[in-house]
Amino acid sequence: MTAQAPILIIIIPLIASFLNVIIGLWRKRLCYPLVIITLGLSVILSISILNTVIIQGVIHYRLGGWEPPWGIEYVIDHLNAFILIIVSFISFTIAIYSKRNVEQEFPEKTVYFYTIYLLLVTGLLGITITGDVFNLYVFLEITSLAVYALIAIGRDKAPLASFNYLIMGTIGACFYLLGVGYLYIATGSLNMADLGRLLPDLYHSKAVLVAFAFFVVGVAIKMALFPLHVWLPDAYTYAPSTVSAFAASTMTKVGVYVMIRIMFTVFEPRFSIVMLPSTEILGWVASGAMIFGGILAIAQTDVKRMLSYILIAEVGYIVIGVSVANRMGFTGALLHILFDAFTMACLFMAAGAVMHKTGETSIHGFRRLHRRMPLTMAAFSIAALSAIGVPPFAGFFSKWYLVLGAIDAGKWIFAVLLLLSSLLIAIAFFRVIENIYFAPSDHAHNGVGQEEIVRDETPLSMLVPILTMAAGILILGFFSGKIVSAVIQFTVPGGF
Amino acid sequence: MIGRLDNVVIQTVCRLLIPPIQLFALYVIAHGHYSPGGGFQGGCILGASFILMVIAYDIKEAKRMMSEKVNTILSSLGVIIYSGIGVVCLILSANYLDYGILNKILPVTIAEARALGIFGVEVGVGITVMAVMVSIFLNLASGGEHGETEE
Amino acid sequence: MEAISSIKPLLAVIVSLIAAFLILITGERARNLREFWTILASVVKFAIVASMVSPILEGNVLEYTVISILPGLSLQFRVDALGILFALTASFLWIITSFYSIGYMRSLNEHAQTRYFACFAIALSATMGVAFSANLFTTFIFYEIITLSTYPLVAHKETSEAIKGARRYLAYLLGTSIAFLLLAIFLTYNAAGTLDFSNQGILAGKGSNALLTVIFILFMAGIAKAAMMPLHSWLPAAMVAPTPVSALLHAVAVVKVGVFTVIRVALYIFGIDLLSRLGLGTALAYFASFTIIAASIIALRQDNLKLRLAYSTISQLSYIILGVALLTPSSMVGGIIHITNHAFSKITLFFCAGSIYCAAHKTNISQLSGIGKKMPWTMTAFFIASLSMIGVPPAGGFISKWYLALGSIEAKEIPILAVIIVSSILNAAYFLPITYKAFFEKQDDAHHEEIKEIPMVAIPLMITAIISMLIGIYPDYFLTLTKEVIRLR
Amino acid sequence: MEFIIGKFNYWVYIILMMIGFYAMIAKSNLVKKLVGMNIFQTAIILFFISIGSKKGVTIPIIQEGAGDAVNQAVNSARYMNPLPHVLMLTAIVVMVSTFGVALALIIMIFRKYKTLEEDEILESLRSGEEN
Amino acid sequence: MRFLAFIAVIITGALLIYATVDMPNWGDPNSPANIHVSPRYIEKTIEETATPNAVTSVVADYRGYDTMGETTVIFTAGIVCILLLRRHKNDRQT
Repeated sequence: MTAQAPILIIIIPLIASFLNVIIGLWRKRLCYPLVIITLGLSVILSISILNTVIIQGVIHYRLGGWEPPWGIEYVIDHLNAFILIIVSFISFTIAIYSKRNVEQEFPEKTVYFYTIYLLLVTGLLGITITGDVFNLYVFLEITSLAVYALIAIGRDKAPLASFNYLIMGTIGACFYLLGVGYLYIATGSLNMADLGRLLPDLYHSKAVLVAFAFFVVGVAIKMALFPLHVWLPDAYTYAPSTVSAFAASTMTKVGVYVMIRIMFTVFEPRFSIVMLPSTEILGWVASGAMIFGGILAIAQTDVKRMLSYILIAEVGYIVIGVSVANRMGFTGALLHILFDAFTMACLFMAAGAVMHKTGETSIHGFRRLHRRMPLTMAAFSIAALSAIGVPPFAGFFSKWYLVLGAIDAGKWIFAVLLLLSSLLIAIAFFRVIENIYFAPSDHAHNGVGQEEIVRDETPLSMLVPILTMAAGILILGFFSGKIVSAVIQFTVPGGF
Repeated sequence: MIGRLDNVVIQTVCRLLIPPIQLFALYVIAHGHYSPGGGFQGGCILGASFILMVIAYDIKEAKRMMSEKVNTILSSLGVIIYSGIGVVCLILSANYLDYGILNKILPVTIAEARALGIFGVEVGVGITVMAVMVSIFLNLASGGEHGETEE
Repeated sequence: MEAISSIKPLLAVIVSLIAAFLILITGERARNLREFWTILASVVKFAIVASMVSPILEGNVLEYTVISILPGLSLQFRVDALGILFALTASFLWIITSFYSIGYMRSLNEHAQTRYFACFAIALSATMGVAFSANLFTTFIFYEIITLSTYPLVAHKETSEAIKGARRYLAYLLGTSIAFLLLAIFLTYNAAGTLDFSNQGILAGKGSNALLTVIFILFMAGIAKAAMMPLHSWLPAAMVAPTPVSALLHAVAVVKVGVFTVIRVALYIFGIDLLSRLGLGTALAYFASFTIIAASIIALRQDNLKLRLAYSTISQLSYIILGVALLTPSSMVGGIIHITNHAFSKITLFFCAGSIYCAAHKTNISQLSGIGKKMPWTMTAFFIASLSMIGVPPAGGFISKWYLALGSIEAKEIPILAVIIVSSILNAAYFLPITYKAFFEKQDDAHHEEIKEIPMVAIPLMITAIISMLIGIYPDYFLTLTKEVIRLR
Repeated sequence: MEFIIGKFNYWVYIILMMIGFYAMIAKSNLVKKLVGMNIFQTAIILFFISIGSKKGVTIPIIQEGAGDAVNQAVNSARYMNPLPHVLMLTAIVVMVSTFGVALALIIMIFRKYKTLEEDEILESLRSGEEN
Repeated sequence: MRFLAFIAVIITGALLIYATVDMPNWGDPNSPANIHVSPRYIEKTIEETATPNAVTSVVADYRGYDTMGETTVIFTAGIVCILLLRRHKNDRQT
């Protein structure tokens, strides 16, 4: 069982999505349980995989029994296993959440929605787990197609936003494919480990250089790194709540993962850091993202849109952590991938819950919601504080690592910018929180006034995932030390 | 969008053409081992034959022969065949998609088992490609109007 | 001095968190049960804290490591004399304040009382956390928790000016702590490689003078809770909060946490020798004395009673900083014991303001003519407390001012001595007229509405007033604790 | 000169790709964007295929011992490199699928705004916001 | 916008042309792409998979997993088109 776990975690959701269509034609009601069971299984599998990796070290799995580089190979080290757990757990939680949202927004499309959702999860897992650059491209395309569709069935402007995303995303994927081609023409191999062996002799070849450039740009588009983020705000604003929650919390993170893979596994840190100033450039771009995202977040009046800009800033944080290229910073980046996944999922899910109840997500629409849905709003506030980076919530601890990393690298300016953008995000969020808790109610204010607002909490199937995320944010931060010593310290690439 | 055009010539020609086209498609799928061809190519040709019929007659006609439901089932059936073969290999305690192991249940050598596995896979691919080509074409051509609203 | 491992500090922090949780789930339905949780938690907390005094007096410290968050950086508690002094004051006053605020909130039948009591409990546990924290990291975490948990209390009234006040409160406290304090902590960590408090200070010789000076300035700017000018204006803004909040949090807990952190940074991060070598102590002393005088002068011009008290708080806080900044033993004794003195007398004054508001709904000093006859107990307590503020023997304030004066002479800073005297005169100038007005002026307007003191509100303030007097008469208990702090140096 | 001639396959694909790329990001008509996308991807496919070619060889279908003499040495220099073809088979399929999805999106957009000119759509959106 | 696009195109093109300098000529039988991995496919295809058509054997066996992925892509596309375009009675009336 554990020997086959690496493939099972992919094909179980995959086959489930195929069966889902047929079952859906027969009994529509069975789709939801099927999805839940499948994703629950993948969570268990991912945990067992991480366990195996911690105990036995790196897992190699040969698909079709062909030895690399001729066949495709799965290589799972601590990094993949870490990301796998994040993706599978978040997808599981959001699948539970999705029920009421789907019933409300597009009841007649349930079957196909869940099929595509499973395919999306499969794609992300496949990207994360594979050890072959072209195989990664294939799963990247599965993911992209699925998410284009899921975004397009959203609210008013969604199809246009999705189309723009499709254009940008295709450019990104094609750039990635070009990068694969250039590496192939230079080395004749497609296997990441094999490439890692062959490339060092060719570091001065111009083809390899350009390949690297195309890889980074393509992936940067996929993970919405400023200034290539233009597709993101519209897409995540108009997408259905479930989709924006899932995409925001996992897709950008997986993009970062791919970038790390390319920069430090396919290429060596020696190449990405020393021979090219790539990390330097990335650092400045990312700090631009932090500031820009923070400022634009303040300018927004719609909460989901504001969250999208904050997501852009958060991607900036992670990339900063990678770009300072030392142990502290990298650790901070990975911790932030985990914590930010939780935070963003919680925020978007809470916003979706408000959408579900009130039908709008404008900041004004959040007025005095703490009486209507206290628990949801509490979760929202916790996640917001974590995103700002206030102790004792999770975000603080990862930012602590990030700033220390920037300082260790002697990049004081990055440290200062990190704190500055935290302030910007704080302003953005407290505009909302103030509305939630203290906005003067419209009617006479005499302590009795608000009692008229009946308590009308989010339905349980939505509330439980939100609270799970909030609890995770509350607790995980204190265990960051353990997480680092158990997993993350092994993911730091050599030469840091 | 595509209205009914009663043109006897076209319809007769299509009636004559479609069977050989489909036969050729099957040949392309089956003979992929020894000549250029395989699942995708054959599937595309097979799908094209149906599309030709839609053009010659109209969508109602096509749906009588190949309803939306059948289409969907076929498209997932093909992929299930593909991944199913992989799962069979898993059950026979080999790695995923390691067709060589099929010689445990088939009276052939490992190499031939692989050839058979390839064939089965190609068939699956062909089915999916054909079904999806048709369904995409129908959906695009009719703007989704024709799809029977499922209960 | 040896370190005893004990879980008591953690319990002292946790107990009111549990109380907050219970309060939240009890809610409006069973108000008495909810209030009972508050009282219970406060008593238990005080008991725990009191039980930790005796080992401290024997010269030990209690230590407890909760969890190691980063390598070499852990959530850790260490109880020493300074911390226990502060914790003792705060936790004892919480008991009294709980009774007081129950009476206050009910007599005004305020809204959202559940949120109020829950946030109160959280703020108190965070105060304990700061008092007991063993390193700057822990301090920072609880420092921020206090800011967040008091934000709802400041915005409690939910009127537009309450929201404005809360916004300013948050902007000052959160903004400065993230922008300056956190940066300073990072710089310290980078320079010293650790954040643990040590009696000798950890930064000595760990960086160029310029760097250390920058760090010190960042710290002083970052700890806005100490309300040193020019970062003081959040405190008057926070006066929109209900009076018990102003009383316990903005006269004792929050602001004292700021001062406490300043002391920690000055004595345990930098250390006396380093400060005197860099001449930062004197600079801080003069800065503080400027705040003392300026705040007092502003206080003279306030007609709103609570605002006047707020500005007096600002100036009194700077006494404590002044005492520590002079870096001489007796001045430090004066400063540290002033934490307790000021706590008791200032909370009394705020209680009086609240009691007047409850009974007569009056907020301005100009309206107070002749109220002394209607509320004798309240105004007597007010008088006693203001005596202690001014520093008239035998009231407690005298002790601290005496030691401060001694310290300033030891430090050969005669201007500081002058500052102390002048400010005492100013204190008299803005406190005594109130009492005079209350007792000896006829109430001008004709209509005499029925004003009677609410016992639930009046009794606590009598108690605090008496205690603030007692400290002056029998100062030994606190003096020994304070001397313990000094002895360890 | 040999540089130009010997690498003309790259020149062709670069020119094609630039045309497509420009159309993708500069054209305001959505369908033109798609056409550009197709040219773009086709250029990449051309590039890959041209990698695999060798001068004067045949397609990778082995003639030696089909059937009878299996273990007869095969000289790989006589056949084309099959791998790029395989990759492009995949890429073509991906391209077709993307194209189908894009067309579906375009139909949705057309249903909504009754036009496919980006600026007109934005115009209608703006006017929609005003009233 | 158009100007920006033009700049982007020029930069990309320049990068690509810059890269071609180090690339093998067209049809060079000794380019790494032709000698590292692929020969094994040609030489071993018959004895390992009994399939003379190397492309087929690579597509469906050596790299069969890619092919499954791409079949999934097609399947996805089909489902997506249904999901996006299918109209139903309720929203036909609107």
